[in-house]
Amino acid sequence: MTAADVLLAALGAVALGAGLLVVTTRHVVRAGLWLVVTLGAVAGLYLVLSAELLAWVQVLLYVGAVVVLLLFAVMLTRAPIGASDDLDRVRWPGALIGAGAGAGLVALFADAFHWSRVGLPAPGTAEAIGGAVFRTWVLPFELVSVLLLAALVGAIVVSRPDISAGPRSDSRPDPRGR
Amino acid sequence: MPVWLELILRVLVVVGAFLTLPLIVGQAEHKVMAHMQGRLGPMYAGAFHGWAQLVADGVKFVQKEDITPRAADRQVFRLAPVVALLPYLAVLLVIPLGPHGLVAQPLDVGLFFVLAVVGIGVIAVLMAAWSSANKYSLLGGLRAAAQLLGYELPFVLSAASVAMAAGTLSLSGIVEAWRPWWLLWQLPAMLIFFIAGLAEIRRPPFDMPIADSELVFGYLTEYTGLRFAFFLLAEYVGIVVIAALTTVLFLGGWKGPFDDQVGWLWTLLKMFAVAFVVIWLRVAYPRLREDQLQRLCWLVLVPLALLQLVLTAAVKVAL
Amino acid sequence: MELPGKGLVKGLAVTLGTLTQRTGTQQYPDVEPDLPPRTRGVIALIEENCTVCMLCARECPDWCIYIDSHKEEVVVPGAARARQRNVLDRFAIDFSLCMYCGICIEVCPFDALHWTPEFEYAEHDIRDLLHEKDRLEEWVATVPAPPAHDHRGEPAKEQTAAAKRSGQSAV
Amino acid sequence: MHPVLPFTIAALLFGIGVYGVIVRRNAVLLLMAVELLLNAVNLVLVTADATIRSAVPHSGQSFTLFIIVLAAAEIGVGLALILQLYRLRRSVDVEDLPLTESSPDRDAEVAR
Repeated sequence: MTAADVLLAALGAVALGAGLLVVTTRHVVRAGLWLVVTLGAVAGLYLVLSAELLAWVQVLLYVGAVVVLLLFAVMLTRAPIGASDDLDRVRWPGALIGAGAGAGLVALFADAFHWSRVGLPAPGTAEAIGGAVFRTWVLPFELVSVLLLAALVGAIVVSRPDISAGPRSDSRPDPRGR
Repeated sequence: MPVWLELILRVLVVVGAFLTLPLIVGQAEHKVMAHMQGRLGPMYAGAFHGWAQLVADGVKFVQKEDITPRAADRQVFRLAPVVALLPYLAVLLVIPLGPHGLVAQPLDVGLFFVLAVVGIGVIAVLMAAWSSANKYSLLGGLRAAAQLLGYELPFVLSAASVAMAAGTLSLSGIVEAWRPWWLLWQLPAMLIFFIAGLAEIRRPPFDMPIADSELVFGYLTEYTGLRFAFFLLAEYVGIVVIAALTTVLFLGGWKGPFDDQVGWLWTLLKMFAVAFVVIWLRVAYPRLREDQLQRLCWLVLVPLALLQLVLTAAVKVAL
Repeated sequence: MELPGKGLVKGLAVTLGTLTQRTGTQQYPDVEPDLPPRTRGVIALIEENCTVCMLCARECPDWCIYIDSHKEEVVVPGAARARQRNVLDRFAIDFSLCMYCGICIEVCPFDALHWTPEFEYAEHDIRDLLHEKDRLEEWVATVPAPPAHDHRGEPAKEQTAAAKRSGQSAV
Repeated sequence: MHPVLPFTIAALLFGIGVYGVIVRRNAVLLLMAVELLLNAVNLVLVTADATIRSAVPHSGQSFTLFIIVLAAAEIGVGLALILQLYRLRRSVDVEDLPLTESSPDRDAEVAR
């Protein structure tokens, strides 16, 4: 066990514990806050795996934007303080399938790597990642940007009733007379 | 000097700065604001022109009762002030004070780190807003979330412009690459960064989330005593951080005459000048309305930031 | 056409200008305030001048003056019958009710009531704001000489009268 | 470093995500579970990038970068849909979602 191993195990434990709480807690908003912990721990894992830039991208985009959006949505819909009972379906099929998927993958990885050791690469600089993204993977990069634009437009169209679908949503009277 | 001793020393210096700089800024705010409004401000605490006013305030906050509303989510409510404060402490770690590695923790992707960590603050706001079990808090929190998410964009874009100009993400590297004529070239980016930064730390005129004339005190309504003081401290550290970032990214950090010996002094001087402007704006301008606030962000700052990126790229290619 | 942002710059200029000017704040407890003439602080009573005519108590809009008195016979030697005289038993002004209108002072025919500029008589208990006549008499020492309406004009009537009485020429 | 450690963590995280996606009824919580799935995949990619020397360096990290961006896009559209759903039905319960085209009176029935 090296220092990196210990760090990985500790951060992994945090990520898994918090992740478990995300899917089991009965407090809606706390699920989002546990998600922050999970994502932060995963960012820490990236740091140990010498993907420094990715770790901060993870914090910037996931913690700073995605989770905030999720919390925002939770608060806009319904976010009672305290536990709610109607968050879950019957648990055992999900537990079965989830455990099966997890155990299967673990078995797969354990079989592939056993207890082998690998030296960590030198910390990846922003320059190296930039080179990879803009030389080797420039086409996917462009595609991703187009997709982002499409998502942006889509989100705006969906969330603005005044510009979304034509006459149907405008002319039809609201069933509750709002 | 052994490595660990040096590390401890650096962290201690940063913690010291973390505890004193906000106090200096806060006191400056008291006095500057008062004089700009034709008042004197605090005059008694500490005998000479009330220099110890914030210390006295701190003592007062410690003595106050720590109230948690009965309907509140206790754990989240109590955790929020800490979450609000810690990111700024982390940011102070990587801000270079002077040349030759006069920085607590040099980081290759320092700029990225700073932007990422500053973004965490909004979670603290949402935590405080939701867990207070108060409609004004929740409204303030929603406003804050909308504002912070929106202004993150011009904030990052304008920082990207200067990173592009310098060709590095390291904060020290940006200062090294900085030239006086960048003041003109990066002027729009500087203004955008500064304005978006103001909005990020929710300073007036962007204090819609805590607009006290309509939301009591927004997401801080239910906080008392030490926890409230933490939020206040976070606001002042926020001013320090935004001033320091503006200095480092756009005003040339430690660059100035004799910067080999007194580089750190230049950084501090420029920082306090920017902090003065932050206070000045608070006195001079009224609070923006919510729609004006969003309009300014999406219709003015974001397009301008994109144009600045194009300009930076064009000059970079031409050179 | 106006330059865009002119108003913003103007706002900054105003605040910066104020920053450079001296502030008008009075450091009150440390530095005595410079009160204007005819300041209305508290009301002083000269008991000898009071004839218990009750004009002040009746004119007071919020009934904050309390007067008790009794009649006394004064036997003047050589007179046909004894004269009657009002003797003041109690004269009190409740400053928690007083609204400092000054009507009592205006209506007093014998100049028994006077404004004084003393204002430091706040109390912890509202009941202590009821000043009895001995307290009201204490304020008499602080009554200033009335200034002339016009600072270059002739001195106030009261001053000339007082000077005449004491046999000096008016200031 | 033992590569099996991060791989195991990723696999377990994926399992947790699967459980969440299946069990959760609240649509926002469901999206959170999806984020867990994406993070598990990202972790696999980053670990692979650090442990397996490929011909093209840093491709795993590049992919992770793309996935993070995709996640942001997904969350943007997903939340817009959820908010629209909430506006229509006052509920974000995925159990209540009709899977077929509904007539207006059926809509009213659900809303009630």
